[in-house]
Amino acid sequence: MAASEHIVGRGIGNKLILFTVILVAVFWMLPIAWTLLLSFKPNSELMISTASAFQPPYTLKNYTDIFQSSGVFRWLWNSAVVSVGVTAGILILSSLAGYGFARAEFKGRDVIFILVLLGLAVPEQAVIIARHQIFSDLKMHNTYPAIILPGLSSAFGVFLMTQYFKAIPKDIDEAAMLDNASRFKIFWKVLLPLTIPAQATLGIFSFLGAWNDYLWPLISATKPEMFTITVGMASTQTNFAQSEGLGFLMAQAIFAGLPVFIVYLFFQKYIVRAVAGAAIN
Amino acid sequence: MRKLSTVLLAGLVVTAGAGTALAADKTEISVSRFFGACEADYGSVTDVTKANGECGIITALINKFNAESTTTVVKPEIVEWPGYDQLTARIRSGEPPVISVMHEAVISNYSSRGLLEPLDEDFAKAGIDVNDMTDAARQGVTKDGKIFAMPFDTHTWLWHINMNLFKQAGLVDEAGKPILPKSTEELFAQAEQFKQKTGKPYFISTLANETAFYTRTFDTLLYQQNADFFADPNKVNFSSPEAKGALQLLSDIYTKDYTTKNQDYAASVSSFAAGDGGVFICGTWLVDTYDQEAKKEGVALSNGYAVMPFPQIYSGSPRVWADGHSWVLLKQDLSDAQRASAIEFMKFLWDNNYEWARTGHLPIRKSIIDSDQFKALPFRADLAPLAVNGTALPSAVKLQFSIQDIEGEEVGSAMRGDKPVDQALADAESRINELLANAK
Amino acid sequence: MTDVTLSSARPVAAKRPGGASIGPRWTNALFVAPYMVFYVLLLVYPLFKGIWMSLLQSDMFDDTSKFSGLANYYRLFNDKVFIGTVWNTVLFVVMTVPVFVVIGLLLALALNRSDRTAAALRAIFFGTSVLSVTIVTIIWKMMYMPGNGAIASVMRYFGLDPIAFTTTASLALPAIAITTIWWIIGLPMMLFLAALQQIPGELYEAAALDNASRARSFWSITLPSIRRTMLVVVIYEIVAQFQLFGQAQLLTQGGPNNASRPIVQFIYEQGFRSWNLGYAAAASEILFVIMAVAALAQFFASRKRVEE
Amino acid sequence: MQVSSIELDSVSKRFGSVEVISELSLTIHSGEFIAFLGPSGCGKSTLLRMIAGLETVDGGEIRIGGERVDNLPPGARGVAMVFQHYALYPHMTVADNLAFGLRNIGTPKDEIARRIEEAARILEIGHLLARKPGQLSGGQRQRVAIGRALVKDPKAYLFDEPLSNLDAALRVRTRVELARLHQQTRATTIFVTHDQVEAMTLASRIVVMNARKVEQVGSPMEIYGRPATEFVARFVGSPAMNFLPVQIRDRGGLATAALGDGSIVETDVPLAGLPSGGELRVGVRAEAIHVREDGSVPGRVEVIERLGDRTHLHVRLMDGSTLIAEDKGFSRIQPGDTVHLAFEGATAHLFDAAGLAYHARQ
Repeated sequence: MAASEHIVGRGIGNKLILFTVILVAVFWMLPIAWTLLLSFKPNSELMISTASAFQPPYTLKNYTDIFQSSGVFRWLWNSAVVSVGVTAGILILSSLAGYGFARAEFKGRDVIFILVLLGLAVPEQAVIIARHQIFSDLKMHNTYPAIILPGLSSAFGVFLMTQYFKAIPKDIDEAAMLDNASRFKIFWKVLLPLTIPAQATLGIFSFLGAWNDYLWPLISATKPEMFTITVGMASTQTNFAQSEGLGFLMAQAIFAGLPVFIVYLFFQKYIVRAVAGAAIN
Repeated sequence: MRKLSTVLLAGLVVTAGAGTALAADKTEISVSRFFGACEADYGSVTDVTKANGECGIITALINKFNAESTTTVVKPEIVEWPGYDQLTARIRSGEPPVISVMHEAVISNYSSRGLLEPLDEDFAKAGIDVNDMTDAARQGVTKDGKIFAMPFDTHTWLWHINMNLFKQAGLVDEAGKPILPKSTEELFAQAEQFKQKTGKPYFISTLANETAFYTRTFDTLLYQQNADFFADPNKVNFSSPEAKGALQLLSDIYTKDYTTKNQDYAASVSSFAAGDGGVFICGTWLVDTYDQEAKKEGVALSNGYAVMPFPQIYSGSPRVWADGHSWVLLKQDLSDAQRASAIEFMKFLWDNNYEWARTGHLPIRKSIIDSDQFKALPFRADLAPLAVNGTALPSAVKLQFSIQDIEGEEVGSAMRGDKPVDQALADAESRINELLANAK
Repeated sequence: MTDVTLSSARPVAAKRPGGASIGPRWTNALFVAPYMVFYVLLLVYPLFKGIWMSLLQSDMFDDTSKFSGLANYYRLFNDKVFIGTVWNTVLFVVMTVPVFVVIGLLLALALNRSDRTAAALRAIFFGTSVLSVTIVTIIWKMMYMPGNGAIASVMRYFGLDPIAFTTTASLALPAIAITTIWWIIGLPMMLFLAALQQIPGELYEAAALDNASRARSFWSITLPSIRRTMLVVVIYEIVAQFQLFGQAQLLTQGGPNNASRPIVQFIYEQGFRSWNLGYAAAASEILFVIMAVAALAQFFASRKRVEE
Repeated sequence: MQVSSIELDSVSKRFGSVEVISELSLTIHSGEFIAFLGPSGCGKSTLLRMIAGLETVDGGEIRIGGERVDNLPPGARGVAMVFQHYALYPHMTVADNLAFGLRNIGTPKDEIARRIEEAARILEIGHLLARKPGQLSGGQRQRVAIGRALVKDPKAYLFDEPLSNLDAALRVRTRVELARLHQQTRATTIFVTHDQVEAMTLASRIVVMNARKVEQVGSPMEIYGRPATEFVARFVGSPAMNFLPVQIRDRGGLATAALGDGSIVETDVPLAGLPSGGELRVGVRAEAIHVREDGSVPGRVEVIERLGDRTHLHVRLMDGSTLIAEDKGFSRIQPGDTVHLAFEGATAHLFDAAGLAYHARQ
């Protein structure tokens, strides 16, 4: 893996660097450690001073309170539905379109592909006002489709999958053609299984993107029961919450961050590989 | 683990309970509110007298209503403060909540666009005597001659005082009342004296991350000088000597270190509780919170909390910035049952206005202000005149929240010395007038 | 290899129809059609609708919008606050992108090892990227809070006057930048790591045999080998950081005195706070133009990559 | 067992405005093993792919077993192809790779199993059936690729440079196996290669192509012994044929070629057919140039390549031109030695300026 780690005579330098990075990493974790510490303190003490975080008493009440206040669970669920929906949608649409643009010829294809590429230049924020109007006119806000669908228009996935399909040797499809496979069968049975690494990359990026999306859910999911965790957490961090329920707020933050963090730790290897995959493409 | 599962179970039961209530043929109405979330502490409290603080009392009020009403279930929807961006998005989406809490300052934005239901007839039918409303409240909810909201409180700008430090500074009279300035000179003299004696700043103020302090204080100082900066509702006027004087005053307080600096809301709230300064200029909603704190032993505020209206340091008038929370009925396809339920809930809030006033907010009913029960609450005798003196912007002024934001930003940058006073006033004026010129 | 004849029970040519054939077929368009529906309805149409809206004076709740030509744009270019947001956004990009590149690369260099410690450290630096912006801002509010924040407490402990990050005009944007870097340094680090692992180890061995120092190896082997990734990271980060919104809205609300308000927040506030849809749409189009230029740069850069 | 002839009738192909194959006609007989030989870019693969249906045909007709196929999709043509890089489906097991095509045409399960078993037996890949291509060596993959063709019992086998990815030893072995396989199946086979040895050893007929043209069609020994053009002469045979500019003299109706240094090569090429004007060159293979005491052409040896059974000498003649001559395996000649070369005039050819060959009468 590492290119030069075994070269003789660089041991001390390497150790020094590692030590520095460990130090930086400790600092990197301080904000989370601080949040964690605050989350175990009674709100009333924190209202006087957060310095009390360094002394007992500590309590789990902030966490048990989460189970009683309805919000977070519902928001996590919404986020899960939305993220899975966006991810699945993007994977399906991008795979189909990627195969189409890379392999299935039809008239005007190249022109359409260039138009799609131009779509990469359109940031979500630039169309957000108009999109909100459109979904308002359709009376679709505060539904899962409204939160999910705009994410499916992103050209990034199509671009990525097209590139990936193009990189697969064409003789595989040709072999399949000679094996009397239909277009869809070639896509579905022969090429799609070969794109699993790209699907993983795109899937992880899409999932994290949807999970962390803020602007669109903020204006589309305006009923508390439709909040995603991101919007829900935004709705809790008001001035009042900070002054009177600081510990609870911190517990919520930790709790809300936990699921995706655990998923991350679990899939770390794949995520790293997926990001690397995106880099090499 | 056992505790956890109990709690989980309890949560399930509560949810299931809500489900059965729905099934029992009651009309459900959604009520959107801020004031924070505290189901954890008050989720099952129906005895409002046991609740404290804004969040606790409103949660308990709704619980009580749901427990008592035979026809209606209120589904509270808790939103970010102040939440108007999302409310806007939500109204535009065609699915507004049935009832929403709303500052009186912004009602006209919505009412003028036909987004709110006028309530005069409903109130009359429900037996709500609008003549019992205080003048401030009634003006606050009346737009173009119609009532568009059920007022909930009048909240104004107060001086929360740490009497323990005031005593130490020698700023308490024989009657045990705090000695407050009656002029700008006195203000500086007393602030200096306070600083000398206690080593702490006279003021605690919320100067960071929000603009409310600046706008509210600055408006109050203008009102006290009788400067009518919105004579024309479409144009603000900050180019008066009064405006300049007021802003200079704030700037001087800052440069002379008579206030804590760089504290955001949470920091200033806790800073006062921790005894870091003499006067916390903040709103009515903290009265009860600090009063409770003062009842504890061994804390900075122990037996040493007082609260006073913003003292008159200019000779003009005792008027002070004010706004009010109110409840509006949003225009949508409401069934008769839903509308009836909404009015039933508003009537309930009207009837229980005293409970809300326990937070420190001023009640919106004359009968409550005059009641012995209210007067028996601590400090309320001193605060009652604010129901009269509390002053809002003229209701013809549009986009009041946006205006207050701009005003606060500019006043703040001058107070903190980021901008010269004249420059800030000129910028505020031109930005607000630009906003109003383009407003519908 | 004795009996070779594959005696067929029946002719294989008794085929079912439907084997794919080469050349253009309109049915092939069915593969891209589903995506194109979303693309046209949710990207192209809103884009043009937005451009049209930017030419109107329209209110969120008032249907009497009237055509006003370029009036909104004219107003934008004379709006100090808007110009300020453009400036803030550019400044933010200038603040963050070089840091993303430098720190991302340094971390990647240090962690380009195959042992467990390095893996754990990589997990730490990338791990924060999976948190929502709202959680990140909550965490950092607790760091920055002038009164009770961790940084303030530490400074006070050492007898220093706490720095008010989010409330000092000159520090608000850097505070957001620090938070942003903390949040998503993982991505550039990973991209650089991937690039570093593409460099053949022999190059370093050859360099070591040639008595090249570590620094020398870095300048003459590592840097040239990863310059494409460098370009990708730079352009990606430029595009990404131009879209700053959540951190600013939640940490500083754009303050103090507009010192940290980015373009996207301006659009959001004009639309949903001032209800000024035409004006918000016009600001969106300005953002679009800026981003389109950046994206085109990316396109050409990546094309050059392919040609290389 | 179905074997069919393949007919190409005035077939043309354009890529954009470039005509890569023009009006090519060729008949491949039923059961024949034919090789398309030529350097890369000569159009041989394109031609094969047109037969397979992987490239469109811009003009002319292709018939397989008498049935016109140029409008049929690849799968409907009943041919099987073995690709240069094998093109195995990486995510399927070997068995699934073999079965895929049969399943697509609805072959019954037991029939599929039977054919896979049979092919596995023939190709000795029975133990690999459960593995995936990634777990196979290059030679094993090659066999699987052939097996995939075999199970389909096609009208014709199309091989596109199938040996180019194997190492030298394996290539030779596979070559022999392919030859044996064809001898046993007698299936119509088209084999595309740039390697003249493969073409020579395997094919019953070779189509030599260059620059999108057919240079020559003929049996291996025709191609070797009587190359139609300078290109064929240079491309086929190793080392490449020597070419030396010559002056022609009459020797009883046959051409005698005088080299630059004045020495003489007596060819059997009839003078009659030769062009009157223009330069001519003599073409002689290394094996027809020997080192002999009495050799008439002196030269200096510059490089020696020992091949074991024979030795190639790179010799510079007096006039500065160079050629390759052959000596016995244990040659004592050292670089720098002066040698005398004798030409076998009977196997020499003459080539005109356009590269057209003139051969001895047969």
